[in-house]
Amino acid sequence: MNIETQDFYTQAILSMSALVGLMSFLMLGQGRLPRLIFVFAMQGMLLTLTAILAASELHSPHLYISAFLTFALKVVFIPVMLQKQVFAMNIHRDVEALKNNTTVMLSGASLMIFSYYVLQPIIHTSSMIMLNTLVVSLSVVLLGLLLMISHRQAVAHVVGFMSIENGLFFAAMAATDGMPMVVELGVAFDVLVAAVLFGIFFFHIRTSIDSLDVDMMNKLHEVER
Amino acid sequence: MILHLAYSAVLLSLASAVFALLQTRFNALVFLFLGLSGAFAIAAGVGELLDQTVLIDKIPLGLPWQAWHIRFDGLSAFFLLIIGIAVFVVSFYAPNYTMNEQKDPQSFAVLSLFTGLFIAGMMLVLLADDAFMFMIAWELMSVASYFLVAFKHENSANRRAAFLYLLMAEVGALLIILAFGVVASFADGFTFDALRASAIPTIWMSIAFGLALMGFGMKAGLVPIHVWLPEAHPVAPSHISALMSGVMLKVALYGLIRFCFDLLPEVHWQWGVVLLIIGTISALSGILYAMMQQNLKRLLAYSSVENIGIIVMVLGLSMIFLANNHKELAALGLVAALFHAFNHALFKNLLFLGAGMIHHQTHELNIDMLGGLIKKMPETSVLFLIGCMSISSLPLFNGFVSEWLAFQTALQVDVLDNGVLRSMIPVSAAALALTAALAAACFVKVFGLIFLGVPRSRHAEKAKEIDSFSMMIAPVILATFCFFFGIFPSVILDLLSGVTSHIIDATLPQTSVLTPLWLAPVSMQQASYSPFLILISVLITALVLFFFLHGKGATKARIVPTWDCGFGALSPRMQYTSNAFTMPLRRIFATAFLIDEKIEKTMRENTKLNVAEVRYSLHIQDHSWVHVYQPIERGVNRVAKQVGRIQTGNIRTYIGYSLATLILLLWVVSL
Amino acid sequence: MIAVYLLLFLSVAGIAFFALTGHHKDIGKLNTYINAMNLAITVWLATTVYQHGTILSESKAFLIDSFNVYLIVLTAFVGFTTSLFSAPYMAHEIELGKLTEGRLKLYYSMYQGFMLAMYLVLTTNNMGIMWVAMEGATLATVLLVSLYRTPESIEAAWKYFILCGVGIAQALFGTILLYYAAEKLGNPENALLWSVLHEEAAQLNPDILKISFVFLLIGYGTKIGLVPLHNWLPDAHSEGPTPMSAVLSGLLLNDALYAVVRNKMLVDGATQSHIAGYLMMGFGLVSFLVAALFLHRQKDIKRLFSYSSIEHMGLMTFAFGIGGSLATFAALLHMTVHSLVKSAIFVTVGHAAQIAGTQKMAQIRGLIRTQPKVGWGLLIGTVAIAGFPPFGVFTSEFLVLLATMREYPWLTPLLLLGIGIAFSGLFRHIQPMVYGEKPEGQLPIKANLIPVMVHLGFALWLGLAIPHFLSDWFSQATLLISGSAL
Amino acid sequence: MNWAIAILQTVLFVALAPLLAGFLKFCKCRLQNRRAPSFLQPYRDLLKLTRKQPVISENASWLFYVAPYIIFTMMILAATVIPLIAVDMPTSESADVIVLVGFFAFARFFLALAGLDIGTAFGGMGSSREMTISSLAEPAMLMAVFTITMTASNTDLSGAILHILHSGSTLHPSFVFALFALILVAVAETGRIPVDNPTTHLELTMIHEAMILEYSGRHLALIEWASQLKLMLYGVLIANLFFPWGIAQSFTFGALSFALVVLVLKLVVLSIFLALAETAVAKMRLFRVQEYLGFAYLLGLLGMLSHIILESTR
Repeated sequence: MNIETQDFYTQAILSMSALVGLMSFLMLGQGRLPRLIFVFAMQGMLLTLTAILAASELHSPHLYISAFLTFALKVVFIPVMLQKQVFAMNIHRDVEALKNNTTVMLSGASLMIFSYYVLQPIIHTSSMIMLNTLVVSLSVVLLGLLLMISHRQAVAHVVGFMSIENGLFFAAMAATDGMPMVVELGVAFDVLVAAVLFGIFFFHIRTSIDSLDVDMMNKLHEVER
Repeated sequence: MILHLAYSAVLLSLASAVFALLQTRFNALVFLFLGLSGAFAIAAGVGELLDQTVLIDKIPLGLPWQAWHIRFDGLSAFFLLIIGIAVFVVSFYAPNYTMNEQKDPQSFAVLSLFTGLFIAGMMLVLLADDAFMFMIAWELMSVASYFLVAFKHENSANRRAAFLYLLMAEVGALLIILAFGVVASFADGFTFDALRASAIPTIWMSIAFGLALMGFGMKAGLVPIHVWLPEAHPVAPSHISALMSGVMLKVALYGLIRFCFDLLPEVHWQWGVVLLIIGTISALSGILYAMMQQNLKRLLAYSSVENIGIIVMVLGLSMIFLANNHKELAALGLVAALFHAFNHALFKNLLFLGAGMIHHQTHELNIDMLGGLIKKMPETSVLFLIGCMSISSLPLFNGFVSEWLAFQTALQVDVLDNGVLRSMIPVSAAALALTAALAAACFVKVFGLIFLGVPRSRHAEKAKEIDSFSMMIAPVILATFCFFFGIFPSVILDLLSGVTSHIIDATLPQTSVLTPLWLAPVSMQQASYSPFLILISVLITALVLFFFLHGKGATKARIVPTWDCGFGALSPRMQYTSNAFTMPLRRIFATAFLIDEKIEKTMRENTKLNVAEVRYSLHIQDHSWVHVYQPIERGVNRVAKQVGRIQTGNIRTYIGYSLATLILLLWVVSL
Repeated sequence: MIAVYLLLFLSVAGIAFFALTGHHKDIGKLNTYINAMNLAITVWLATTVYQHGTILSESKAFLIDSFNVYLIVLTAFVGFTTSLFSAPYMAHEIELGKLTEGRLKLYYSMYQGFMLAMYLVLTTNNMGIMWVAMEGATLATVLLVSLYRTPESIEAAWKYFILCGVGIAQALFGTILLYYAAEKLGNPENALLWSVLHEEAAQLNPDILKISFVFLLIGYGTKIGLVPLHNWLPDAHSEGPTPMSAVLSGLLLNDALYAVVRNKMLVDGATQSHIAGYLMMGFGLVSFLVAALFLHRQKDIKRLFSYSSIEHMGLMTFAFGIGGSLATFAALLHMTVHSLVKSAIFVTVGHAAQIAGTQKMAQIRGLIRTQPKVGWGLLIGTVAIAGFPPFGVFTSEFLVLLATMREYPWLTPLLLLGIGIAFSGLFRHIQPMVYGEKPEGQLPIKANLIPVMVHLGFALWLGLAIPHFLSDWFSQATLLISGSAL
Repeated sequence: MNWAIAILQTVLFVALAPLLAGFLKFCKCRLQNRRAPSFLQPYRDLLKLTRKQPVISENASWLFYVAPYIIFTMMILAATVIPLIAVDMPTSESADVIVLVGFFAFARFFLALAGLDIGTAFGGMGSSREMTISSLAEPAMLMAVFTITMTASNTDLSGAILHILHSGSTLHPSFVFALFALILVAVAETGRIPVDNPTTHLELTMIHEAMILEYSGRHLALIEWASQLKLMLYGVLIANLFFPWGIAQSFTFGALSFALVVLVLKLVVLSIFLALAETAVAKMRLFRVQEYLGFAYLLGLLGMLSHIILESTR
């Protein structure tokens, strides 16, 4: 079966997932922090929309709540906070020179293929075409990791971390239209605290090594230098 | 009843440990407990050896589903007897020897605490009847003795020795565990009964034997894994060195015997050959290295390596005979080995205690700094002389009897079918002869340079005889034993014949004679030895001689200064030193050592002809140290350095690891 | 059941109280009291479980069975003894001027926060909540790691935060997959309840569970400190305040392992294969060996012992991976003795570092001469952790070896190699620190060594004879986990 | 009766020892075209020494005094073990060949200690060299002797001799090796040329003499006598072990006297051989002795192997 045979809702979800994946790729290639954060906010927005869509379709009220949480956290709170930090620390202008960007992109693409290969058995467990979005969510997670590997800015790491959360959230929604409420709340709470802590840490790191370049933080190691 | 004696021996040693920990003022009680523990151990050992019933018991300790199994049979009893004697005499010796430690209550507490634990551990090893308890007791022994070795830890050399010792103990213990594990994996459970009943294939059996040999051999100090021994034994206080060298090594042998002869369902002659070869090598190189030492206690430690080698050699013989179904001869070999173990315990303790006395009086253990003590410390010198004579296996002393038995065992080789064995065993017998002769040379050096001649240092000059009776009584007891069992070996041999029946259910040949007067291990026709008759004839001859030469008309000797060939005063430095004495043998057996010998001449500047001064330096190193130990150490460090590279300190790398691992595992499960 | 609520409530109260009320001098005592009460509660809980068996709360939110109950007690116990130690320790730090009052407040409230997270991880029946609590533990401790605000400590905290965050995120993905697999069996609300999952494990789709287990293993494995995901662990242990290192080593790692094992039980039930076991064995063995080698290259005393923690966690993971009653029993025992001994060691290490005024092993010398209790404590503790009898570590290692010998004989040499290397790595560093003459002007400090003695005493007891009730627990837990009795 | 014979034999041994030494000296002198002292010269020397007043260094300890007695006693004990003119002595039961080696070791032990006692350089040198050589000689000797005893499966000397007697005139190839090995060892152990030279006092070469340098008077007499006895012991050992024919197996006067005559003849032949050798060969350097004794050991080994390979029944 293919997408033509599906109803609008499914098509919408699928395209949403495609967009979410795209956002991850955009972040991967993004050297300027403000833009990076913006793209991240976009991804959060897409997630919110998806949540609302699903909620209206499946008439499951608690998805509204999680949609709201997502919006509050991932679209408003975190991006705004990060932007503030970036401007406060006055690093919004410097561009991170991403070495061998193309390789990163290619490996990102291959990660997507890989996640498809891995999730094959799961997808075959049901006829639900919606399940293919699971692949996207996993690749969003992996791309988030890749983002952290390829970027040296602490802020970029936070964005990567949060985009991994996005991926998870999307997975939860795509595969199981939302985890139990209590878990959702717990996760949201953790994310919130994490965000706050990140804010504190930027300050500490800044004061200790007056830079946010994580490569500068390599005092603790086991290699003979 | 007997078992309770053994228990109380263990408990008493523990009691002395605990009592020491309390740090009361009555230190004497600590030693009293030790002495009692030794006495009970002797009682238990003799009692069990006399009525040959295997005693079994369980102690509700250890694992929930398996209590500690206890088994007390002839073999354990015999070794318990050895421990008992040693502990008993040490309890007399220690109070005065540890006077200085007793001034500082804490260090004394440490010393006595671990001494007690050490002894308890050794005794428990003998009582253990399941692998788990055995290992616990074994490690208790090792760790406690480690703390004793590290007792004088201000000296960095001692720390190094202690570390090396503990490392070897650990590695050995792991190998032993593995050996047990191999057998246990073919049996249900790891009690010794289960192990005995295990249906283990031959190849695995051989592996288990190899592991056990390495594990126990590491403790017993077989070459080439002996290096820790001469480092560790000397640095402990002398009575502890006596216990370690005289007794702990025996416990290791006990483990070897128990494992190979008792636990393993059958033995193979190839194993015997391995034991024979390793034993021979250990015996020879042990005594050769001993000969080259200047530190008395190091020398004694190396000579322990030699004696252990001899014992293992004879065990190998016994194993060969056993594998060829000559059980009586196997029993003969076992008896010889056990008896030598017993004797070694006696005279090695005696010598270590003597060394302790010398150190106590002169604060000197370097042979080249002593000399002339026979006049300063007459009693000590007699006792030490007896020790030297026994260890260099001279007739009329116990050392000789066991070596004689060893030779007798070796000479039974004609009964074997395998030509290789029949030609190899006599060669090893000759090697044994060489060892004995070298031992004699070595201890001539020891006694001659320490007690005879002229004092070589102020310490030796000022030395006085030990004034404490209790400190003197310990070596006296041992010396008496050395002589007594040299004259009446049958006392012990009778007891031993029962032991063998438990282990390999065979006793000495029917035709053998073991009377106080006669000793004929195989038959009166084959070989016989009557130390008592010899003693009688010695006395008679001596009397006759004395009568003739010191009868009336014998002139009194004239005492004069030593004739110096008219060159002027002789000085002590003209005497032969340790290195000088051993020089010929060092040159003959040069390949056995790593010799670094330097002679630096400084000429007078004006002419190149006449020498201003000559410097001689000699440094002898152990082969296995350079070729076995150091490479391993280097290897570990190198690998560690390589592995260290994975932790770069860069967080992005770490995330990379995480991603890589994830991908890898996902790929693995998707296969 | 009330016990559980009480437990959690007390911790929450502790957090709030310490966070809100201003600083007062016996704040340390207060912390100790709370932990003491918690300990009492957990003992009560334990006895009830011991008498009536598994407890499942009405809401099915909490599950106390033989597996986690003794871990709960252990957690409370270590938490309590460590708080005993931390009171004078932190006071001393304040005197040294390393800390401010405010940070001390933070420290104590976060201490409680951490304990809360631990209790939650152990008691909850919901895999999702378990994840939340695990993440919460990270969040609670991350600020403690950077408590001293030195560049190193901040770096360590950052690495800890990011790596554990990333790892735990993967664990969440695994949980989601698990949920998905379970949800297909109907009633989505209960689909994450372990009790339910465990009953219906057989119907769960094996392929999904396999994949989810990979994510869970990597996620929680990061917290266990399995090589190569371990990199945060030595940094965090060495830079945070010592009591924190003690509880991290003694509790956090255990609970992460607990989570993995819980999931393994599900996967085994579903797949009816040993795949999860193999993964754990592989991870465990690698961590064991690599960590043992790392020991040789350490210069910082707390790093040294954190690597030794990695090594032991590796051994436990390996043992759980083997499965089978003997190995599982050994692993449970090892969990207990390791956290007892290791936390004791960290206590002495803390004192040693305070005596010498540094954590650099090269400058810590002559402890026995300076302060015998500390010196001997460190030495004996090391002897115990190195696996010498009659301490309990030996017992468990012995059993692991036997089990390995039975199941996978060719792996035993590797294990022995690891043990030997680890031992030498530890002792080559410890000996010079405890032995030798004391350096000039090195003075003894005010130290509370009762925790050390108690812990080592228990370890000794467990080595000589495992008390009956404990062995019952262990055997029940073994039955639960491995499905076969001893 | 037996005991009487045994004691008589021992006394005979002790009595004849100086005579053998004297005869040996006689032969050597004749071979070297010198006028020989009478056979009895050694007796006179011993007598003179016993009469003289001993002069002893002030450094000497009690060990120095007792050593000569011990040494001499041990040699006498050795004499009781080795069958001289008759086998089946009760005394020879009490000790076998290994014990015999033990007696020699015992004597040597105290001789070496006595050498070290005064604390002069020569004494130490002598003891060091003596112990070195003996420790190399002992295994060689045991190898040689074991060859015989294994053939006889009996380490009692008289038993071994009897076995050889009863086995008639079978030619044992192994014995040839053993014989030569034993001769070489005997030469080394009794301190004859080429290993040691009993007549020299040149410090670079002397071994045995260096140890007894400080002795005088009756002590010296005992030691000298002991070494003569040792020579005799080895001679008799070789003679009776390899050529036992003629030795008395029954304690009749005829048998015994015949045995005595035969023995004297054997010894005469042996000592002539020895004298010849000593005249023909020059003393070797100390560090060539190991090769010499190594060769002896090799011979012993070959004897053993040829016994096992060629002569055993299997």
